[in-house]
Amino acid sequence: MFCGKEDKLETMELPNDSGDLGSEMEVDAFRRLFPLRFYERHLAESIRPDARPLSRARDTTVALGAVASANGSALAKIGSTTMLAAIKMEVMTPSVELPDEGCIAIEFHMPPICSPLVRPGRPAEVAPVVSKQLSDTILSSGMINLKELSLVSGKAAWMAYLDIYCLDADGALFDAALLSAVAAFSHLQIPVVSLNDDGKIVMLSEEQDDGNLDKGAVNKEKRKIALSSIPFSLTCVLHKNYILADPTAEEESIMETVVTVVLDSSNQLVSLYKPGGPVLARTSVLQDCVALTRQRIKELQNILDEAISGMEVD
Amino acid sequence: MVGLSVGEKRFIQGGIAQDLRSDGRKRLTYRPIYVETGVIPQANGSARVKMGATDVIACVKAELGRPSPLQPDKGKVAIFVDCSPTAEPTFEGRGAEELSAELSVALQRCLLGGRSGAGAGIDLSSLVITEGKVCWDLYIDGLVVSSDGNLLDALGAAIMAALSNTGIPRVLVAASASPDEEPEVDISDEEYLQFDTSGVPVIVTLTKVGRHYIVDATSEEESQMSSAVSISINRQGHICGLTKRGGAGLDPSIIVDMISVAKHVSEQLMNKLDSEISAAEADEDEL
Amino acid sequence: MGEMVREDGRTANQLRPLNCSRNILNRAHGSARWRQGDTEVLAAVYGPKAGTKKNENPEKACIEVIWKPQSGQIGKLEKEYEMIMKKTLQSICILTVNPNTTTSIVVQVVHDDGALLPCAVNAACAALVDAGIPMKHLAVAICCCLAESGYLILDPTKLEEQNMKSLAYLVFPNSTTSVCTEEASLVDGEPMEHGIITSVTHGVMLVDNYLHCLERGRAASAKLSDFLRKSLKSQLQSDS
Amino acid sequence: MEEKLSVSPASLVDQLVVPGDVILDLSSMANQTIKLGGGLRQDGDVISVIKAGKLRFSKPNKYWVESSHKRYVPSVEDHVLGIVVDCKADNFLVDIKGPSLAFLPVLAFEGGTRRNIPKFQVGALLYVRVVKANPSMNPELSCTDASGKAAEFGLLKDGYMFESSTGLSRMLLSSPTCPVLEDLGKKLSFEIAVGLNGRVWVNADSPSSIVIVAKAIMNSEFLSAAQQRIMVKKLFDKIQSSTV
Amino acid sequence: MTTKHSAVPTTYSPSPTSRSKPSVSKDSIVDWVRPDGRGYRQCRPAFFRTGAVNAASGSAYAEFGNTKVIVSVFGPRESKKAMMYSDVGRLNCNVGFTTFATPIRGQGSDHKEFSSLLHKALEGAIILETFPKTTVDVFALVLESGGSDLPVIISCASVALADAGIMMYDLVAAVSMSCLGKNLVIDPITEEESYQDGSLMITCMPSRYEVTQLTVIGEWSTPEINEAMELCLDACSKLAEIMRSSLKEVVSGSQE
Repeated sequence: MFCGKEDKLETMELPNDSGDLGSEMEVDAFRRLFPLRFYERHLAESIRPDARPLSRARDTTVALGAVASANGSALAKIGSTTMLAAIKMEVMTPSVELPDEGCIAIEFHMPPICSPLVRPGRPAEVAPVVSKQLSDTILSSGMINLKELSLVSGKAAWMAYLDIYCLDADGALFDAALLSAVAAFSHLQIPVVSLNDDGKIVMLSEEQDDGNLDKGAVNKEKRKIALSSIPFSLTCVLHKNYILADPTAEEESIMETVVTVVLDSSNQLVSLYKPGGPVLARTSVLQDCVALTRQRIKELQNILDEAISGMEVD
Repeated sequence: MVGLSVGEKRFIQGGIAQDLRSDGRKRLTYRPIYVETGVIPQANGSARVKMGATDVIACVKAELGRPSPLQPDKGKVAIFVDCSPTAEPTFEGRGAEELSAELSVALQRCLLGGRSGAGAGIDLSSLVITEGKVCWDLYIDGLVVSSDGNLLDALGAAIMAALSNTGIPRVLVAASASPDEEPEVDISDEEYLQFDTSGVPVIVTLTKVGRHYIVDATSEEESQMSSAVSISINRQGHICGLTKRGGAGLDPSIIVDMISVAKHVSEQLMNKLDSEISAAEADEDEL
Repeated sequence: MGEMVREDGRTANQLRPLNCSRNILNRAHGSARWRQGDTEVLAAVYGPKAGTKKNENPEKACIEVIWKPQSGQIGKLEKEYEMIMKKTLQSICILTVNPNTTTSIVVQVVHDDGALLPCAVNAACAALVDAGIPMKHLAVAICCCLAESGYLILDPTKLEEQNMKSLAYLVFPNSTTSVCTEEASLVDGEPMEHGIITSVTHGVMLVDNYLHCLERGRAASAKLSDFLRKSLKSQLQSDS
Repeated sequence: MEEKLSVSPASLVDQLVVPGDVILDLSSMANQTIKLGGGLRQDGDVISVIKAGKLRFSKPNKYWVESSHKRYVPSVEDHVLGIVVDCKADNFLVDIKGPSLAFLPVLAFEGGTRRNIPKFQVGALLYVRVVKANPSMNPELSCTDASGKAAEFGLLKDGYMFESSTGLSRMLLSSPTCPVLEDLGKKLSFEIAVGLNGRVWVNADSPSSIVIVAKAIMNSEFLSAAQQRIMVKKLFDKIQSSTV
Repeated sequence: MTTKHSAVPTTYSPSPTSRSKPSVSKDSIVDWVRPDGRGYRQCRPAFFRTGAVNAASGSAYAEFGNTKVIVSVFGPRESKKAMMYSDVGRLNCNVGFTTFATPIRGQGSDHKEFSSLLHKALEGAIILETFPKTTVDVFALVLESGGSDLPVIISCASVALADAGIMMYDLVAAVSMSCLGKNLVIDPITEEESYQDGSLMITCMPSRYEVTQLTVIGEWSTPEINEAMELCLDACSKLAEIMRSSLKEVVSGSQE
């Protein structure tokens, strides 16, 4: 499931593998020594070193159900940026103030495998920041009605642990993480449980006879959670008057001004995030970013829909 | 770390090849073993074992605990090893952490058996007092006081001696009214049960230097090893655990050969330890 | 949109009373206290010190922000604030003057009564001026809050922040004095100070609402820049 | 608020400027040479401010921003007070309150050769001249003047050193002599060395004189000329009354 | 709109209502039935793919049934500053688990010793002399733990090392075996591992026919050990074929 044949082909087409080594070496040296000038030459031609037009996002794929040990999971890839999101459902006692609501705990991890900059024991600086942005976005978008996660009012409710692992970091981490998170929720199946005599919630295995069900089955059957107004995002990099959609890690490090726009399905703004950067964003630039995001969320919605329908066919 | 000159290295390797080691031993001869029991009066059992300049102490403490829900009919044993800076200046601070962890894991493997508890050198089911409710938790602590090679075997021997020195208080369980209640226990101050050590294996480490293997290697000899295999063997001649150290690969047939050699050596070591332990116990009783 | 009466009697566009004092800490190389109503932040600048941290570009100066909350330990929120502050301050400082050095900015929250992040940005900016760190321009930060009805207020208190539907923290460059003619200093038809350095939003809003926030934020940022310039002037005059 | 007055450079001189302010538009100037001092930079066609302070102008064509800081940015030909923090084979490492330690080559003394390398303890206070100051390199110092003479540079023995701001140092070095030094000099005899990096060293015959001078200088930082005179007078009155 | 950050309440994962623990002991006559229907001597289908992580110098993804592992290799790169000079290269290994790898959330942190075991298994195969003064980092992440985790990590790591172009004497293939009563089952899954009486893991260099690591837990008679070793070595050489072909696939693919 982690093997898309197509992206293997992509890596094979890298210019390094082609025959004329001499001239390729020179280009490579130029790219390393003068990265900004290398990019500016491309940008003047309205093209990027990976042959994309400025406003095009990289190939994006979503695979649902990547991990069997979770209640819902998804693998999202944007270019080579790869995110694995999985949801585990546990039971908690709801708070006194909100007895009819469940809870969602979101954590974003950058394990040492994902980037040469992360070392074991020293967590990446951006991980808690992306974590916070993700939980702000998902919770404030109203995608999930927390009341749906209630089991027994005041007694038991679901705690959904959403953990997102970055498996390969190559720019636009937030976009890929959000996409994988949303996909994991759309794959989530809430297990069938019942309340036992000790007041604890227990799992009902499928083959068990129905006699037990009257002991207060809380969930009659495995069910999906309803998602309303799904948020999707697009990150752009600004350089001079250029707007580059869906930057790679190299682009993010060379041109430091990053704008992330999150819109929901009804085109409402969930977040507009521009943390500093050398380029001052004018209103018209932000409007352009929003317009690019509008196009992008249509693509993302289609990709997600296809993944879901593919799952149902299986 | 032992820093040796090329000449010294060749001397050691050459000696081993000719079955005459630098301290006059043959390849499969142990250094003199000295056992002392009851060295720590506060503990339920303790022992000190010296093999040449290697000096280790093992100590057993028993506390009442609750069996794990997965194995209600078994007690729990925890083994930890600490390397004192007295043995080696580099053990100061966090220096010995890695070695301590490695020795702890190796001992756990050799003595505690599989996850189901089967094949454990220490009989875990004898530690249960009331199934699923009360059991003994044994805490076995090893301390390396002085280090001159073959630490694992010495620790294994010390643990065996400490266990045979261990008396576990007799526990009386009051018959409780309902099965749900916590049973009341009464720990006897006078009556002790001798811990059964018949199943405890000995650990034999065969260190491969050049094309030969030796037992009870000193630090100098260990610095020349290509790999070492530690095998724990019980009185039935069954293997209770095996770990390999050193990165170099070994031919499987050599491993098979090593196992059979280790088995042979283990019988002698077992007898030697038995007599040393009983002598030590006798000494202790006299005092 | 009807006029909404704010608890403290302010109009929607009215900021709370501002107060800024500099050079208040003896040991720090630069320091400032910034107050907006009851929200108060203390910023101290240390450096530039030699060397940069690992993973930072040694050909540039490194800016480090350490956020100290009023009480308790720092969590994800504080980490996020640190990152936003760091990137914001990086973009206003000239990093090529002192390459391979680190400048640390310690932000101590004294009291949080809403618009904390903007207040911290303002304090840090004043402290950087005090320390004499070379800067391209100054920055002024403002918080805009949106009610369900689309009604917009500036510089909210904590209570207002909690009751509103969404909010935007915006950082703009200060308005500068220039010898150039007005047209010449325009960047693509807009004055430089209309560009956005930093934007952080919380809660769902219409895109138009956001644009509205930008407009109001800009108007307020001009007031803030005037205040900043005046406060720098008054303190400089007492200096010499 | 919004209006942006087109102001002439002259009107900005001696006024407060803040980073981002544009003081000169090169495109509107006909081939004129200008000299830029601290706190200014060329940004394309304009000269803009990078530090807050007062814009100063000296004829015919020199502009700089005057400000006071606790840290020092090394600049060539500045005279500074440095503290030796380490002695290496070729250099003394000297702290001059800059972003990085400065190098004082062991041969940068009058008639310096390999044979007569001076010996300084760590912690020794030196009066030195900055000879090299490039970003991304440690600044270089010298204990000689431009002609290779020791002049007044070198080790400062005895006395008392205190830290101040760069603004105070500049005031003390300004000419005509600032009132505080002038008035102190009339009553007491003392030696003083002022480093542009915000360090001041004072020495006199009696410790009490040193304390008086140091105290008076530290107090003077935020005072006007008249205030300084009053402050010095009060200080002496107080001492007189207490000794009588 | 401001999210309330109350302390995270304590949670538990709902346990199945009934737990039927099969009791297998040495004396039981009943044979173990493998939950996934395999034969005792049958390994799970193994799948390797190199280049799973672009940001790394070399990487591999391995999938054995439900056991899913990614290994990234970084370097050879500068050793940590505190390290002393060394005329041979250093190998640094780290194994992590995702929080959802195990049936109960966050249990993967129990396997702290995996990092050093991975190191031991690999060090004998890598030609450390080829990268003096520098360090090669081998980082593994277990995405899903489905049993025989360590052998899968080791095999996957050696494919990742080959992908990174690190010089090795041979690939390292690893296979483990569980002893359940009197039955020996190869390549056990989590459920089998939790009931096992003993286990044996071999890591070997199949072309050189050398064992780099061998660990045995539990009580074994000599014939049992010999049989288990034989079976594991046999499985290792078959596994190495699959590993080799996954590497060949990439090379031949790029030549097209």
